[in-house]
Amino acid sequence: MAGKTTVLLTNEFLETKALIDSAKDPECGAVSVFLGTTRDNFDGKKVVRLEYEAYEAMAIRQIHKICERIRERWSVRHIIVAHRLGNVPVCEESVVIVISSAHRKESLEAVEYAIDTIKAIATIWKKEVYESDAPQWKQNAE
Amino acid sequence: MAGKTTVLLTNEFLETKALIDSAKDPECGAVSVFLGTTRDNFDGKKVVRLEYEAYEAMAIRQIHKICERIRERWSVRHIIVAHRLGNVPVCEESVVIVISSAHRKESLEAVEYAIDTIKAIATIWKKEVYESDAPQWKQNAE
Amino acid sequence: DEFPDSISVLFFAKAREAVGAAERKVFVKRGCRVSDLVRDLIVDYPPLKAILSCCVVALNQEFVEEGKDPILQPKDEIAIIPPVSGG
Amino acid sequence: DEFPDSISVLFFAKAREAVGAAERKVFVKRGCRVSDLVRDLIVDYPPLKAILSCCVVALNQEFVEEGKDPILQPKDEIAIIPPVSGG
Repeated sequence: MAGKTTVLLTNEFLETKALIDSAKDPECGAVSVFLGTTRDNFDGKKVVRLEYEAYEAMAIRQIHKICERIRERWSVRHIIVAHRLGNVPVCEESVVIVISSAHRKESLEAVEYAIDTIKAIATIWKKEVYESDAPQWKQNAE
Repeated sequence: MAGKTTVLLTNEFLETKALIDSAKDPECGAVSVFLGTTRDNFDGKKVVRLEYEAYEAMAIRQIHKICERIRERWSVRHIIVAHRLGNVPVCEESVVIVISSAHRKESLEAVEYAIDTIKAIATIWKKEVYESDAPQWKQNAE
Repeated sequence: DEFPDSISVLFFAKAREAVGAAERKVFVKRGCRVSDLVRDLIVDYPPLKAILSCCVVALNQEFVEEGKDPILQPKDEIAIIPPVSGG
Repeated sequence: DEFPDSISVLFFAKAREAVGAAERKVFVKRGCRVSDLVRDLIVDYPPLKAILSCCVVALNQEFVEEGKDPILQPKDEIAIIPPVSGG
Protein backbone atom coordinates (compact mmCIF):
# COMPACT_ATOMS: atom_id res chain seq x y z
CA MET A 1 0.00 0.00 0.00
CA ALA A 2 2.66 2.50 -1.08
CA GLY A 3 2.06 6.06 0.05
CA LYS A 4 4.10 9.21 0.42
CA THR A 5 7.48 9.41 2.10
CA THR A 6 8.42 12.79 3.53
CA VAL A 7 11.85 13.48 5.00
CA LEU A 8 12.45 16.92 6.40
CA LEU A 9 15.34 18.63 8.19
CA THR A 10 14.45 22.10 9.34
CA ASN A 11 15.52 24.89 11.66
CA GLU A 12 11.88 25.66 12.40
CA PHE A 13 9.70 24.49 15.29
CA LEU A 14 8.17 21.11 14.37
CA GLU A 15 4.42 21.37 13.88
CA THR A 16 3.54 17.96 15.26
CA LYS A 17 -0.18 18.21 14.59
CA ALA A 18 0.26 19.09 10.92
CA LEU A 19 2.80 16.29 10.51
CA ILE A 20 0.40 13.77 12.07
CA ASP A 21 -2.52 15.00 9.99
CA SER A 22 -0.49 14.64 6.82
CA ALA A 23 -0.06 10.90 7.51
CA LYS A 24 -3.76 10.20 8.05
CA ASP A 25 -5.48 8.26 5.32
CA PRO A 26 -8.98 6.87 4.83
CA GLU A 27 -7.48 3.43 4.13
CA CYS A 28 -5.57 3.44 7.43
CA GLY A 29 -6.85 2.39 10.83
CA ALA A 30 -3.62 3.17 12.65
CA VAL A 31 -1.23 6.09 13.00
CA SER A 32 1.83 5.53 15.19
CA VAL A 33 3.94 8.43 16.31
CA PHE A 34 7.22 8.98 18.09
CA LEU A 35 8.30 12.37 19.40
CA GLY A 36 11.79 12.97 20.72
CA THR A 37 11.76 15.92 23.12
CA THR A 38 14.46 17.79 24.96
CA ARG A 39 14.96 16.73 28.58
CA ASP A 40 15.82 19.29 31.23
CA ASN A 41 18.51 17.21 32.92
CA PHE A 42 21.44 14.91 32.33
CA ASP A 43 23.57 13.34 35.03
CA GLY A 44 22.20 15.83 37.51
CA LYS A 45 23.12 18.78 35.30
CA LYS A 46 20.40 21.23 34.29
CA VAL A 47 19.98 21.28 30.50
CA VAL A 48 19.01 24.61 28.98
CA ARG A 49 18.69 23.50 25.35
CA LEU A 50 20.06 21.16 22.73
CA GLU A 51 21.90 22.35 19.64
CA TYR A 52 21.58 20.10 16.61
CA GLU A 53 23.62 20.05 13.45
CA ALA A 54 23.56 17.65 10.53
CA TYR A 55 25.38 16.55 7.42
CA GLU A 56 22.09 17.31 5.77
CA ALA A 57 22.48 15.80 2.30
CA MET A 58 23.77 12.54 3.71
CA ALA A 59 21.23 12.36 6.54
CA ILE A 60 18.37 12.86 4.09
CA ARG A 61 19.71 10.06 1.87
CA GLN A 62 20.13 7.79 4.87
CA ILE A 63 16.64 8.42 6.16
CA HIS A 64 15.14 7.83 2.71
CA LYS A 65 16.96 4.48 2.63
CA ILE A 66 15.58 3.64 6.07
CA CYS A 67 12.10 4.42 4.75
CA GLU A 68 12.67 2.10 1.79
CA ARG A 69 13.74 -0.68 4.14
CA ILE A 70 10.60 -0.07 6.20
CA ARG A 71 8.44 -0.50 3.10
CA GLU A 72 10.22 -3.77 2.30
CA ARG A 73 9.49 -5.15 5.77
CA TRP A 74 6.10 -3.72 6.70
CA SER A 75 2.96 -2.80 4.87
CA VAL A 76 2.67 0.87 5.77
CA ARG A 77 1.04 3.81 4.03
CA HIS A 78 2.63 7.19 4.72
CA ILE A 79 5.99 7.79 6.40
CA ILE A 80 6.85 11.23 7.75
CA VAL A 81 10.22 11.90 9.36
CA ALA A 82 11.04 15.42 10.50
CA HIS A 83 14.16 16.38 12.41
CA ARG A 84 14.77 19.83 13.78
CA LEU A 85 18.21 21.43 13.61
CA GLY A 86 19.65 24.37 15.50
CA ASN A 87 18.49 25.20 19.02
CA VAL A 88 15.75 23.05 20.56
CA PRO A 89 14.50 24.29 23.94
CA VAL A 90 13.39 21.95 26.74
CA CYS A 91 10.11 20.12 26.07
CA GLU A 92 10.10 20.89 22.34
CA GLU A 93 10.38 18.18 19.67
CA SER A 94 13.72 17.46 18.03
CA VAL A 95 12.34 14.57 15.99
CA VAL A 96 8.84 13.57 14.87
CA ILE A 97 8.16 10.23 13.17
CA VAL A 98 4.65 9.46 11.94
CA ILE A 99 3.67 6.27 10.11
CA SER A 100 0.19 5.17 9.09
CA SER A 101 -0.95 1.64 8.24
CA ALA A 102 -4.13 -0.32 7.73
CA HIS A 103 -3.51 -2.31 10.91
CA ARG A 104 -1.69 -1.23 14.03
CA LYS A 105 1.12 -3.78 14.28
CA GLU A 106 2.85 -2.58 11.12
CA SER A 107 3.11 1.09 11.98
CA LEU A 108 3.98 0.43 15.64
CA GLU A 109 6.90 -1.78 14.67
CA ALA A 110 7.98 0.50 11.83
CA VAL A 111 8.11 3.58 14.09
CA GLU A 112 10.32 1.75 16.57
CA TYR A 113 12.62 0.56 13.78
CA ALA A 114 12.75 4.08 12.32
CA ILE A 115 13.80 5.87 15.49
CA ASP A 116 16.26 3.11 16.46
CA THR A 117 17.93 3.22 13.06
CA ILE A 118 17.94 6.99 12.70
CA LYS A 119 19.58 7.35 16.10
CA ALA A 120 22.14 4.69 15.21
CA ILE A 121 23.29 5.95 11.82
CA ALA A 122 21.87 9.30 10.65
CA THR A 123 24.55 11.97 10.44
CA ILE A 124 22.99 14.30 12.98
CA TRP A 125 24.65 15.54 16.16
CA LYS A 126 23.44 17.20 19.32
CA LYS A 127 25.30 19.27 21.84
CA GLU A 128 23.81 19.55 25.27
CA VAL A 129 24.02 23.05 26.70
CA TYR A 130 23.93 23.16 30.51
CA GLU A 131 23.10 25.93 32.90
CA SER A 132 26.49 25.94 34.62
CA ASP A 133 28.77 23.31 33.02
CA ALA A 134 30.58 23.33 29.67
CA PRO A 135 28.43 22.17 26.75
CA GLN A 136 28.96 18.60 25.63
CA TRP A 137 28.59 16.73 22.34
CA LYS A 138 26.41 13.67 22.88
CA GLN A 139 26.86 10.18 21.54
CA ASN A 140 23.95 7.78 21.09
CA ALA A 141 24.32 4.45 22.86
CA GLU A 142 24.85 1.47 20.54
CA MET B 1 9.01 8.21 37.75
CA ALA B 2 5.30 8.19 38.56
CA GLY B 3 3.25 10.77 36.71
CA LYS B 4 -0.39 11.37 35.93
CA THR B 5 -2.72 8.75 34.52
CA THR B 6 -5.68 10.07 32.56
CA VAL B 7 -8.43 7.78 31.27
CA LEU B 8 -11.20 9.40 29.30
CA LEU B 9 -14.28 8.14 27.46
CA THR B 10 -16.06 10.89 25.60
CA ASN B 11 -18.59 11.57 22.88
CA GLU B 12 -16.56 14.54 21.71
CA PHE B 13 -13.97 14.76 18.93
CA LEU B 14 -10.59 13.76 20.34
CA GLU B 15 -8.21 16.72 20.46
CA THR B 16 -5.05 14.79 19.69
CA LYS B 17 -2.69 17.74 19.99
CA ALA B 18 -3.94 18.73 23.44
CA LEU B 19 -3.72 15.10 24.58
CA ILE B 20 -0.12 14.84 23.35
CA ASP B 21 0.86 18.14 24.90
CA SER B 22 -0.57 17.06 28.25
CA ALA B 23 1.87 14.11 28.31
CA LYS B 24 4.98 16.17 27.62
CA ASP B 25 7.33 16.63 30.51
CA PRO B 26 10.71 18.32 30.98
CA GLU B 27 12.06 15.06 32.46
CA CYS B 28 11.01 13.06 29.38
CA GLY B 29 12.93 12.65 26.15
CA ALA B 30 10.28 10.49 24.48
CA VAL B 31 6.58 10.68 23.78
CA SER B 32 5.04 7.68 22.00
CA VAL B 33 1.59 7.90 20.52
CA PHE B 34 -0.93 5.57 18.94
CA LEU B 35 -4.00 6.83 17.09
CA GLY B 36 -6.76 4.49 16.00
CA THR B 37 -8.64 6.02 13.08
CA THR B 38 -11.73 4.98 11.14
CA ARG B 39 -11.01 3.22 7.85
CA ASP B 40 -13.23 3.81 4.85
CA ASN B 41 -13.47 0.17 3.80
CA PHE B 42 -13.92 -3.35 5.09
CA ASP B 43 -14.05 -6.47 2.94
CA GLY B 44 -14.69 -4.31 -0.11
CA LYS B 45 -17.63 -2.54 1.56
CA LYS B 46 -17.56 1.24 1.85
CA VAL B 47 -17.60 2.29 5.51
CA VAL B 48 -19.44 5.53 6.29
CA ARG B 49 -18.72 5.71 10.01
CA LEU B 50 -18.19 3.67 13.16
CA GLU B 51 -20.58 3.75 16.10
CA TYR B 52 -18.97 3.06 19.46
CA GLU B 53 -20.61 2.16 22.74
CA ALA B 54 -19.08 1.15 26.07
CA TYR B 55 -19.81 -0.27 29.45
CA GLU B 56 -18.20 2.89 30.65
CA ALA B 57 -17.68 2.28 34.36
CA MET B 58 -16.15 -1.12 33.71
CA ALA B 59 -14.01 0.04 30.77
CA ILE B 60 -12.58 2.89 32.84
CA ARG B 61 -11.70 0.48 35.67
CA GLN B 62 -10.11 -1.93 33.18
CA ILE B 63 -8.03 0.76 31.50
CA HIS B 64 -6.85 2.09 34.86
CA LYS B 65 -5.73 -1.43 35.75
CA ILE B 66 -3.90 -1.69 32.42
CA CYS B 67 -2.14 1.59 33.26
CA GLU B 68 -1.13 0.19 36.66
CA ARG B 69 0.31 -2.88 35.01
CA ILE B 70 2.23 -0.62 32.59
CA ARG B 71 3.78 1.22 35.53
CA GLU B 72 4.81 -2.10 37.09
CA ARG B 73 6.59 -3.15 33.89
CA TRP B 74 7.98 0.04 32.41
CA SER B 75 9.38 3.26 33.77
CA VAL B 76 7.03 5.76 32.16
CA ARG B 77 5.92 9.24 33.19
CA HIS B 78 2.44 10.23 31.98
CA ILE B 79 -0.18 7.90 30.51
CA ILE B 80 -3.14 9.35 28.60
CA VAL B 81 -5.82 7.06 27.17
CA ALA B 82 -8.82 8.62 25.46
CA HIS B 83 -11.51 6.65 23.65
CA ARG B 84 -14.29 8.30 21.71
CA LEU B 85 -17.84 6.92 21.86
CA GLY B 86 -20.81 7.50 19.57
CA ASN B 87 -20.28 8.22 15.89
CA VAL B 88 -16.74 8.44 14.56
CA PRO B 89 -16.47 9.52 10.90
CA VAL B 90 -13.82 8.21 8.52
CA CYS B 91 -10.27 9.47 9.26
CA GLU B 92 -11.13 10.70 12.76
CA GLU B 93 -9.60 9.20 15.90
CA SER B 94 -11.52 6.63 17.93
CA VAL B 95 -8.68 6.07 20.36
CA VAL B 96 -5.62 8.10 21.35
CA ILE B 97 -2.90 6.69 23.59
CA VAL B 98 0.00 8.91 24.66
CA ILE B 99 2.81 7.82 26.98
CA SER B 100 5.93 9.77 27.90
CA SER B 101 9.16 8.39 29.31
CA ALA B 102 12.73 9.45 29.94
CA HIS B 103 14.00 7.04 27.24
CA ARG B 104 12.21 5.88 24.12
CA LYS B 105 12.11 2.11 24.62
CA GLU B 106 9.80 2.27 27.62
CA SER B 107 7.05 4.40 26.08
CA LEU B 108 7.21 2.63 22.70
CA GLU B 109 6.69 -0.76 24.33
CA ALA B 110 4.10 0.55 26.75
CA VAL B 111 1.99 2.09 23.98
CA GLU B 112 1.94 -1.20 22.06
CA TYR B 113 0.99 -3.11 25.21
CA ALA B 114 -1.74 -0.57 26.00
CA ILE B 115 -3.49 -0.72 22.63
CA ASP B 116 -3.16 -4.52 22.41
CA THR B 117 -4.66 -5.01 25.86
CA ILE B 118 -7.39 -2.40 25.50
CA LYS B 119 -8.52 -3.99 22.24
CA ALA B 120 -8.46 -7.44 23.83
CA ILE B 121 -10.44 -6.77 27.01
CA ALA B 122 -11.93 -3.28 27.40
CA THR B 123 -15.74 -3.35 27.32
CA ILE B 124 -16.11 -1.16 24.25
CA TRP B 125 -17.89 -2.11 21.04
CA LYS B 126 -17.99 -0.74 17.53
CA LYS B 127 -20.57 -1.17 14.85
CA GLU B 128 -19.45 -0.59 11.29
CA VAL B 129 -21.97 1.34 9.24
CA TYR B 130 -21.68 0.73 5.49
CA GLU B 131 -22.91 2.75 2.55
CA SER B 132 -25.12 -0.01 1.14
CA ASP B 133 -24.96 -3.10 3.42
CA ALA B 134 -26.50 -3.73 6.81
CA PRO B 135 -24.40 -2.42 9.73
CA GLN B 136 -22.31 -4.97 11.57
CA TRP B 137 -20.96 -5.33 15.11
CA LYS B 138 -17.25 -5.96 14.98
CA GLN B 139 -15.15 -8.35 17.00
CA ASN B 140 -11.46 -7.79 17.67
CA ALA B 141 -9.19 -10.65 16.60
CA GLU B 142 -7.63 -12.60 19.48
CA ASP C 1 -37.93 -15.76 48.88
CA GLU C 2 -36.85 -12.80 46.75
CA PHE C 3 -34.37 -10.05 47.54
CA PRO C 4 -36.17 -6.85 48.46
CA ASP C 5 -34.09 -4.99 45.84
CA SER C 6 -33.89 -5.71 42.16
CA ILE C 7 -30.65 -6.56 40.42
CA SER C 8 -29.52 -4.51 37.41
CA VAL C 9 -28.78 -6.43 34.26
CA LEU C 10 -26.98 -4.43 31.58
CA PHE C 11 -26.92 -5.32 27.88
CA PHE C 12 -24.44 -4.02 25.33
CA ALA C 13 -24.00 -4.02 21.57
CA LYS C 14 -25.54 -7.16 20.02
CA ALA C 15 -27.04 -8.19 23.36
CA ARG C 16 -28.66 -4.78 23.78
CA GLU C 17 -30.22 -5.04 20.35
CA ALA C 18 -31.42 -8.61 21.03
CA VAL C 19 -33.13 -7.55 24.25
CA GLY C 20 -34.30 -4.19 22.96
CA ALA C 21 -33.06 -2.41 26.06
CA ALA C 22 -29.78 -1.38 27.65
CA GLU C 23 -30.86 -2.28 31.18
CA ARG C 24 -33.44 -4.44 32.95
CA LYS C 25 -34.18 -4.69 36.65
CA VAL C 26 -34.85 -8.26 37.73
CA PHE C 27 -35.91 -9.75 41.04
CA VAL C 28 -34.12 -12.97 41.96
CA LYS C 29 -34.50 -15.53 44.74
CA ARG C 30 -31.94 -15.90 47.50
CA GLY C 31 -29.27 -18.40 46.44
CA CYS C 32 -29.77 -17.64 42.76
CA ARG C 33 -26.53 -18.05 40.81
CA VAL C 34 -25.32 -16.20 37.73
CA SER C 35 -26.16 -19.19 35.53
CA ASP C 36 -29.74 -19.26 36.91
CA LEU C 37 -30.19 -15.61 36.06
CA VAL C 38 -28.87 -16.14 32.55
CA ARG C 39 -31.28 -19.05 32.05
CA ASP C 40 -34.19 -16.81 33.09
CA LEU C 41 -33.03 -14.08 30.72
CA ILE C 42 -33.19 -16.45 27.76
CA VAL C 43 -36.78 -17.29 28.66
CA ASP C 44 -37.72 -13.63 28.86
CA TYR C 45 -35.71 -12.61 25.76
CA PRO C 46 -35.50 -15.53 23.31
CA PRO C 47 -33.32 -13.62 20.77
CA LEU C 48 -30.56 -13.62 23.40
CA LYS C 49 -30.17 -17.36 23.06
CA ALA C 50 -28.40 -17.26 19.71
CA ILE C 51 -25.68 -14.90 20.91
CA LEU C 52 -25.10 -15.93 24.53
CA SER C 53 -22.61 -18.64 23.60
CA CYS C 54 -20.15 -15.99 22.48
CA CYS C 55 -20.88 -13.62 25.39
CA VAL C 56 -19.34 -13.52 28.85
CA VAL C 57 -20.87 -12.18 32.03
CA ALA C 58 -19.53 -9.42 34.23
CA LEU C 59 -20.50 -9.22 37.90
CA ASN C 60 -19.96 -5.83 39.51
CA GLN C 61 -17.71 -4.76 36.64
CA GLU C 62 -15.41 -7.78 36.80
CA PHE C 63 -15.55 -10.67 34.36
CA VAL C 64 -16.92 -13.86 35.95
CA GLU C 65 -14.06 -16.31 35.59
CA GLU C 66 -14.62 -19.48 33.64
CA GLY C 67 -15.78 -22.31 35.87
CA LYS C 68 -17.07 -19.88 38.53
CA ASP C 69 -20.78 -19.36 39.10
CA PRO C 70 -21.21 -16.94 42.01
CA ILE C 71 -24.39 -16.57 44.06
CA LEU C 72 -26.00 -13.18 43.48
CA GLN C 73 -26.09 -10.64 46.30
CA PRO C 74 -28.45 -7.71 46.75
CA LYS C 75 -27.47 -4.69 44.62
CA ASP C 76 -25.23 -6.74 42.34
CA GLU C 77 -24.77 -5.39 38.82
CA ILE C 78 -24.70 -7.98 36.08
CA ALA C 79 -23.70 -7.28 32.46
CA ILE C 80 -23.93 -9.40 29.33
CA ILE C 81 -20.70 -8.78 27.39
CA PRO C 82 -20.50 -9.69 23.69
CA PRO C 83 -17.03 -9.96 22.10
CA VAL C 84 -15.37 -6.57 22.53
CA SER C 85 -14.23 -4.42 19.62
CA GLY C 86 -12.83 -1.20 21.05
CA GLY C 87 -9.85 0.66 19.68
CA ASP D 1 50.72 15.38 -9.95
CA GLU D 2 47.68 16.98 -8.37
CA PHE D 3 44.04 16.93 -9.50
CA PRO D 4 43.09 20.18 -11.17
CA ASP D 5 40.08 20.46 -8.81
CA SER D 6 40.13 20.53 -5.04
CA ILE D 7 38.31 17.98 -2.93
CA SER D 8 35.81 19.14 -0.30
CA VAL D 9 36.40 17.90 3.21
CA LEU D 10 33.50 18.49 5.59
CA PHE D 11 33.79 18.54 9.38
CA PHE D 12 30.91 18.14 11.80
CA ALA D 13 30.29 18.55 15.52
CA LYS D 14 33.46 17.82 17.54
CA ALA D 15 35.54 17.57 14.35
CA ARG D 16 34.26 20.94 13.14
CA GLU D 17 35.23 22.53 16.44
CA ALA D 18 38.67 20.86 16.35
CA VAL D 19 39.38 22.19 12.87
CA GLY D 20 37.68 25.51 13.39
CA ALA D 21 35.81 25.24 10.10
CA ALA D 22 32.93 23.29 8.61
CA GLU D 23 34.63 22.79 5.26
CA ARG D 24 38.13 22.81 3.75
CA LYS D 25 39.14 22.49 0.11
CA VAL D 26 42.24 20.34 -0.29
CA PHE D 27 44.33 19.48 -3.32
CA VAL D 28 45.46 15.87 -3.46
CA LYS D 29 47.77 13.86 -5.68
CA ARG D 30 46.50 11.28 -8.13
CA GLY D 31 46.31 7.89 -6.40
CA CYS D 32 45.80 9.46 -2.98
CA ARG D 33 43.69 7.22 -0.74
CA VAL D 34 41.27 8.21 2.00
CA SER D 35 43.81 7.21 4.66
CA ASP D 36 46.45 9.45 3.04
CA LEU D 37 44.10 12.38 3.14
CA VAL D 38 43.26 11.76 6.78
CA ARG D 39 46.97 11.63 7.63
CA ASP D 40 47.47 15.00 5.94
CA LEU D 41 44.53 16.47 7.83
CA ILE D 42 46.08 15.56 11.17
CA VAL D 43 49.25 17.36 10.16
CA ASP D 44 47.29 20.47 9.18
CA TYR D 45 44.91 20.33 12.18
CA PRO D 46 46.64 18.67 15.14
CA PRO D 47 43.56 18.90 17.43
CA LEU D 48 41.86 16.41 15.08
CA LYS D 49 44.24 13.68 16.19
CA ALA D 50 42.63 13.13 19.58
CA ILE D 51 39.16 12.55 18.15
CA LEU D 52 39.82 10.76 14.86
CA SER D 53 39.93 7.34 16.50
CA CYS D 54 36.23 7.58 17.27
CA CYS D 55 35.29 9.14 13.90
CA VAL D 56 34.46 7.43 10.63
CA VAL D 57 34.83 8.81 7.13
CA ALA D 58 32.11 9.29 4.55
CA LEU D 59 32.93 9.40 0.86
CA ASN D 60 30.29 11.00 -1.33
CA GLN D 61 27.71 10.65 1.44
CA GLU D 62 28.30 6.94 2.06
CA PHE D 63 30.26 5.57 5.00
CA VAL D 64 33.60 4.10 3.95
CA GLU D 65 33.35 0.48 5.02
CA GLU D 66 35.82 -0.89 7.52
CA GLY D 67 38.84 -2.37 5.77
CA LYS D 68 38.26 -0.33 2.59
CA ASP D 69 40.50 2.56 1.63
CA PRO D 70 39.32 3.96 -1.72
CA ILE D 71 41.42 6.07 -4.04
CA LEU D 72 40.08 9.61 -4.26
CA GLN D 73 38.55 10.84 -7.51
CA PRO D 74 38.14 14.42 -8.74
CA LYS D 75 35.10 16.16 -7.17
CA ASP D 76 34.83 13.62 -4.35
CA GLU D 77 33.25 14.85 -1.14
CA ILE D 78 34.84 13.59 2.06
CA ALA D 79 33.32 14.05 5.52
CA ILE D 80 34.72 13.39 8.97
CA ILE D 81 31.89 11.88 11.01
CA PRO D 82 32.09 11.82 14.82
CA PRO D 83 29.74 9.45 16.71
CA VAL D 84 26.20 10.48 15.78
CA SER D 85 23.63 11.65 18.29
CA GLY D 86 20.48 12.53 16.40
CA GLY D 87 16.93 11.91 17.61
